[in-house]
Amino acid sequence: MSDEAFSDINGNRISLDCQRHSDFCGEFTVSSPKLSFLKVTGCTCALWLCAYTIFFFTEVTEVLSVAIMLSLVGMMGHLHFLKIDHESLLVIGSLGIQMTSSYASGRESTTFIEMSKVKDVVINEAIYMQRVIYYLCILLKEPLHPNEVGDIVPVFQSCKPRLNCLIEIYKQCQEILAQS
Amino acid sequence: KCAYRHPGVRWRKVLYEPQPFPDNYVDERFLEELRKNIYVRRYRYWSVVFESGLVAQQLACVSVFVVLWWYMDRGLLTPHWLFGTGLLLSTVGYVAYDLVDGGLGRHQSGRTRWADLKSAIVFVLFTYGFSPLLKTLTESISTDTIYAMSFLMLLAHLVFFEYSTHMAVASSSLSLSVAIFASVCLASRLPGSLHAFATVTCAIEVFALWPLLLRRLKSHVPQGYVAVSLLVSVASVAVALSVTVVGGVLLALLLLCISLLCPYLLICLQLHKDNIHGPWDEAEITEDLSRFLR
Amino acid sequence: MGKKKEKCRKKTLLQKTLDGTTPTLNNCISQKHKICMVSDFFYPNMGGVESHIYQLSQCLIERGHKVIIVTHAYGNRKGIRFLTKGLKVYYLPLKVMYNQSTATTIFHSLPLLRCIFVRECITIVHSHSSFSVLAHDALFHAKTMGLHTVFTDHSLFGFADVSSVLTNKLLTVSLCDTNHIICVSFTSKENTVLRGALNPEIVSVIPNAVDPTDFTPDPSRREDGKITIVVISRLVYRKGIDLLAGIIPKLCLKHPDLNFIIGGEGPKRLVIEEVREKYQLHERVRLLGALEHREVRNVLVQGHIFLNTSLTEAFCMAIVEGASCGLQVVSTKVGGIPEVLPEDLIILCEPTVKSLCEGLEMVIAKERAGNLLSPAAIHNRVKTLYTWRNVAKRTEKVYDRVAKEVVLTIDERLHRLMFSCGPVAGCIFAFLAVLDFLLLLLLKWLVPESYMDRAVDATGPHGLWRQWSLPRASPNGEQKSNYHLSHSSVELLNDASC
Amino acid sequence: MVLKIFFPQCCVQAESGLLIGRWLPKHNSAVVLAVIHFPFIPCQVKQYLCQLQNLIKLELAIVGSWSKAVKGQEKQDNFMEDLCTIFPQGDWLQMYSEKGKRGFDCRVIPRNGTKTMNNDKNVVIIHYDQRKVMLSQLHPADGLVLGSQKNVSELTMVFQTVSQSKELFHSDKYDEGPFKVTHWQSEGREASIIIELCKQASVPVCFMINCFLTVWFWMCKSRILNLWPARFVSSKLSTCVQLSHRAEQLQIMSNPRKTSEHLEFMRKGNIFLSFLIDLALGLLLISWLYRENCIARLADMLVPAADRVAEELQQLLQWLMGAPAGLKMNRALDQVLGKFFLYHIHLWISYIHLMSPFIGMILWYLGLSACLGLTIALSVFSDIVALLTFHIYCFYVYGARLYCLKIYGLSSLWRLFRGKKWNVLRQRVDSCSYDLDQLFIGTLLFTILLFLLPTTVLYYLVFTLLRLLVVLFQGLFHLCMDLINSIPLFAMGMRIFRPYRLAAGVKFRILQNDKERPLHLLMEINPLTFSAVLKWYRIPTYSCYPKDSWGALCKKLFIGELIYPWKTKHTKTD
Repeated sequence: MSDEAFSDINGNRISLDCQRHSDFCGEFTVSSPKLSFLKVTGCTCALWLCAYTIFFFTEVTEVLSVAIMLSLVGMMGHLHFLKIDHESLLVIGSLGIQMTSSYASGRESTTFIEMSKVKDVVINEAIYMQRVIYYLCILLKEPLHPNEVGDIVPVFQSCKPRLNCLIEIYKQCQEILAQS
Repeated sequence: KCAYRHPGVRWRKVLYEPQPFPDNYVDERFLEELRKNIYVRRYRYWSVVFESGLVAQQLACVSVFVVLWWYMDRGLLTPHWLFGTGLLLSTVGYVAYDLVDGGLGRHQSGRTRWADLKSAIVFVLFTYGFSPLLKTLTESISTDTIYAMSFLMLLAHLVFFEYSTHMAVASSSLSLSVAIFASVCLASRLPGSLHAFATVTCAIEVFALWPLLLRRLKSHVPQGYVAVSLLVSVASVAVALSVTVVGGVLLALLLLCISLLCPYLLICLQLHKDNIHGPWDEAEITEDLSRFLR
Repeated sequence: MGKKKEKCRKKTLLQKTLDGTTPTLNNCISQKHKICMVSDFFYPNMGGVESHIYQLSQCLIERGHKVIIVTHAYGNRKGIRFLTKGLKVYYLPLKVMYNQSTATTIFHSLPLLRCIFVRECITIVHSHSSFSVLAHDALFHAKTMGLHTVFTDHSLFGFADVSSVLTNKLLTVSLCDTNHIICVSFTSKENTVLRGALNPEIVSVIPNAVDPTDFTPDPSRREDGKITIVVISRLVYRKGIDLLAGIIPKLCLKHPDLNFIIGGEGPKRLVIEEVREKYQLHERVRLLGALEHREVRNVLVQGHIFLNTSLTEAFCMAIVEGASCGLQVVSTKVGGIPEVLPEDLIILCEPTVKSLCEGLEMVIAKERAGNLLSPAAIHNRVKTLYTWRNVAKRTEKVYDRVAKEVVLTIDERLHRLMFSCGPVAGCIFAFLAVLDFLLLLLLKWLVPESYMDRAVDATGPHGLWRQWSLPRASPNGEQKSNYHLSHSSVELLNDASC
Repeated sequence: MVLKIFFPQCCVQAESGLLIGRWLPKHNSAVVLAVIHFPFIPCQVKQYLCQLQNLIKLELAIVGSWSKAVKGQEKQDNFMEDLCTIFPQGDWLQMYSEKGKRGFDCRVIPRNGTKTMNNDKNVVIIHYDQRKVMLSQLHPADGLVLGSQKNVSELTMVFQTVSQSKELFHSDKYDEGPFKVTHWQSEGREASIIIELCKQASVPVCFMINCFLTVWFWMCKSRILNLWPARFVSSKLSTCVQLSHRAEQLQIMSNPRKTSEHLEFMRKGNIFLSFLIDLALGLLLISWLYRENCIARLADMLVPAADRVAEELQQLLQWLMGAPAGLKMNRALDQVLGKFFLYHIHLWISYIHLMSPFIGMILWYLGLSACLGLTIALSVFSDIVALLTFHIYCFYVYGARLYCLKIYGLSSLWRLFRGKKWNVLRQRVDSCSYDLDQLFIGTLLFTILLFLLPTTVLYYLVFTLLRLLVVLFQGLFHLCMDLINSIPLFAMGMRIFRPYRLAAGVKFRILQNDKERPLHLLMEINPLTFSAVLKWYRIPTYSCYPKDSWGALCKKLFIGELIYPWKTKHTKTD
């Protein structure tokens, strides 16, 4: 049970929480920073200001209501579909690996990969946007010939932790995989 | 300094044996194979003039054509007359064309008189058939547009004309078609369909047939060529003068400049040439390799 | 997400890192350099430059330097790959414009290159080939970032036509403030010095090399009773294929026992085919098409004579390979070719059909008389001449020298640009340099270097690769590393295509 | 290696007894299905097992013993150990829950009776909901076909085991047996009596439909309909296409065999629902149409509308024959084209007026087609539209052909103009030297075509725009039809009301962990996302939109190739 502070590739502070339920089962949760109040208020104010200016020139009251609706809906949408609050990786020895990413609205999307499909968990380098970053990923077996590497499933896609954080997780994953 | 650190050892421009010099050593024989201006050609003035005559020639032809069109536009010239004289001249030219080299060229190309007659008939018939259409072709387009277009086209004709056999931009077919395009444009401005017909035939004679004859003259009887081109230039200036004095003078000046001044400039500028040659130059293939394929 | 995925060789590296011996990431030792080779041309593309970069990097790694390679993406080969001995290659997703060289807007490659330079803590940027746009971009940015720069010119260029005038101006601009330039032959040095208006002191001559173990003679493969002439080159104008098309019928009509083997692909293949059809030489002139790198030797050893008809060459690797396979070399006397082989191993001719035919006639006569050098003898002569280890050693000297120099500060650089590359171009590029500098500042503000993870070294002083090869490495790791060595080298061979 | 025990939630409260289950030795896990309570007679248990085994083709076994927390723990304890000698197959699980503590312990006694106490650390007990697991259908992530993988993964095995052992669950806890068994009990059958009746009724209905269909298909196959024009027309009329599509679907739906395959079953359900919706909407439409006879009004509206369109077109043509938008066009050609098209419109109007008296009646009968479903009605309507705008289509075709011809001629003449020619063998442009007369005539024609081009282009442009308008209109109808045809309503409903039926996978939750007891996980079913549902169960339809991309469409428009609303053979190229 350790909880320490790391930063993601853009320098925002993120926190890593490693829980070892037993020596072949561990859960790693990386939680990205909360939605900054300033930013939200900024966006809303900007939107409303625009709406008000439009209203000022064209006396159409609908504009305002539409703007309010927009801001509300946008906020909802953002929380429900975009803003990921924390991502967690549950590794259960000889059973499988489960990736959960839970959104700010509480919505959770989960994928479970059986251990028989998993080849390995590794840290990769990749070119992402205009830079080169490290990322943790799960290598799957080629379904037909099992000692080939098939597909690659990147983990912690939304809050991209930096290398030192990844290494923490990587070490423990490797322990668990070695255990089973 | 490396030289006298290893007395006696002389630097050689080879890579295959280790030498006691640093890699960035610069010998005094560095760049000794550098050569300058080895391919400079010495021109003789009159020969250049002779060659450049063709340009002036073509310019003169164009101006003649334009002036003729202007005459017809003004109605100073009846299409029948133009067509008749054109026919006459071209038959004369045709005969001359064969006489110049004693039918040698015809023998080589193996082109029969029947073929010549056929193409002549084709020219005439097509032009005659299309002339009414030509007349109505561009009536909805403003005259200035037409003038501008034909001017550009004639310019293009002058640019792309094949003055000598190996030229980068030259393309005889393009220059010819451009000229015909221009002539059609101009013809469509004339009052009657017969005028159009006459103009286009005239264009064929001036732009397609005349250069053939001229080239042959140039290669076989140079004196004749000089005489003819002088004649044409003078004639063009004369007719131009009859239209506008300014234009005529300008044309005369232009012709003189092209045929006399430009060659002189070329020869002067030769002195200021400075290009570098050395072992790094890409060797160009001089001999004609296409014979292996033919 | 827009990730370019990479084959999974990273894992073992990190695994070793985490088993105790974590390498100290950002300490830059003075003797051992951290070198970044940049060029548009690299495997899977094939050619002189490509193999030069690859072999040089391998030898430098052997000598304990850290080397990475940056090139553009080839097809779906994007992202980061590891080759033999942990040689790390970045395949950047840049648009390819014209035969395999990327399109440039000078600036758009800065962010990625900066990221790479920083995370690999590069000290020396070494660009290759003046045709490669990426190489020039990298030079430009490296200077802006205050790194040492080295440039290797592999090609000759004339001064005659307009295009060469422009390209020479560009070269002048990009070389005027480069620390050191390497040329592959003295001719190439003279050419480069003239083109770049450079001080010859900062131009070193380091020839290419071939791996003699790859090119061993094997006379038994020759078809006896026949004389075979081998030509291996891209079938393009610069390689003088038109001359070849002239030579083939002349000689074939004269000598009924003469065969030609022609390896390589290109637009001029048409010409050769036409000749072959015209003279009914289908069974005597074999066109092999594009050759893979490993096939080259097997083709070479089938011949008696190696013919090279290039119209311009800085340093012809092909003739060295031919000679190394024990063939008698006949070549045109252009560019740096005279410097490459000693007189008794090569027959030099003028670049005309006539002269080349005479040269070949002479060799054929000798062959008939049997007083040519034996293949083994030729091989033994050649194999000591050019080795990659030697090249690496000499290149290392250049690096040492460069590392001692100081990089121009921005104002010095501007001054240099303005006053050594002509009034117009100088000012333009000075302006561009300023823009680049500003862009760099912006990037530093947007993505500070502290946000970038330092990459884990595979090669170099603390490279993990050599740590595996030590016996104390766990058998698991050992076996894995071996697996990767073999795997990647196999991959190399697969990618290699002539 | 960790031992995984899949334990049904319903058995947690069960009395002590024996665990019936299945070993999955390949994955080193055990699936517990039920608990047999004390007291029992071993031989009976054994034969009960045998019955079960040849009832459901699975090698079930007594995997271990289960003891509820009661007094006299240890006595029972070693009694349990003795049991393992009675039922000697595989390892022996010994599970016992204690008072107060939720979760329970487990000890594994390997087959060779040496007891190893330490290994109860690496045992995972995974609780699962028997009912959900039994009913759910696992969808493999990599789009393989259901249940056709080579190496069956662990979860699939578990799911199969549970779902195959339905019969075990049928045995009710109230009916008299030699002994009591605890497992999931269905509170009565899932479905009510009505469903049963429907099932019974469905067979004859299906049979009737089949007979009807056979007749229908026989009619379709008959000689007259397969003559060229008939077939061509029917392939172009969307009504016919839609009808045949529906017929095929009916055939699929109404084959009386019982569907075992999951996908097939879902398919039938989807088709059936889409049918129902279609019919319902159709009837709605009819009730609206025939209430205060909208039909008649529609008919009265239709003829004037067509007239109106024709007049508009006439005015448009008049405008084109003048100097439209100040464009300079060749007057002669303009006049010719304009007259031609005007005459065409005149023909068209007279044709309409010929038709006008019958239109009302025709519409009335056609309207009835809506009782076959909304889609049919829609397709009929789109066909009517197509027929009523036939003249626009004709104009478009003329314009396009003319334009195409011009463009082609110009492009080749342009090459001649530059002294080049298209080399067919090498697929490239070579330079070639033409004769004088060729060049001359070519240039003459080029000039003429060039000056005539703007006129043609204008006509082509205008009529293409009109055509596109019509196509767009029809496209909307086809879109609606396709929507109704293809949406898998049944699967959607199932996803909404019984999410566990369609499983994308599973997810685990940590129930309770303290270090000295085995780990308890809860296995829940991860339902399919809606997009995945669409992907899996979308009803295949004849796609009605042309296949080519926007770029290709623009290219076609530019070179004057004809475009159609329906999918034609040669548009599938890109």
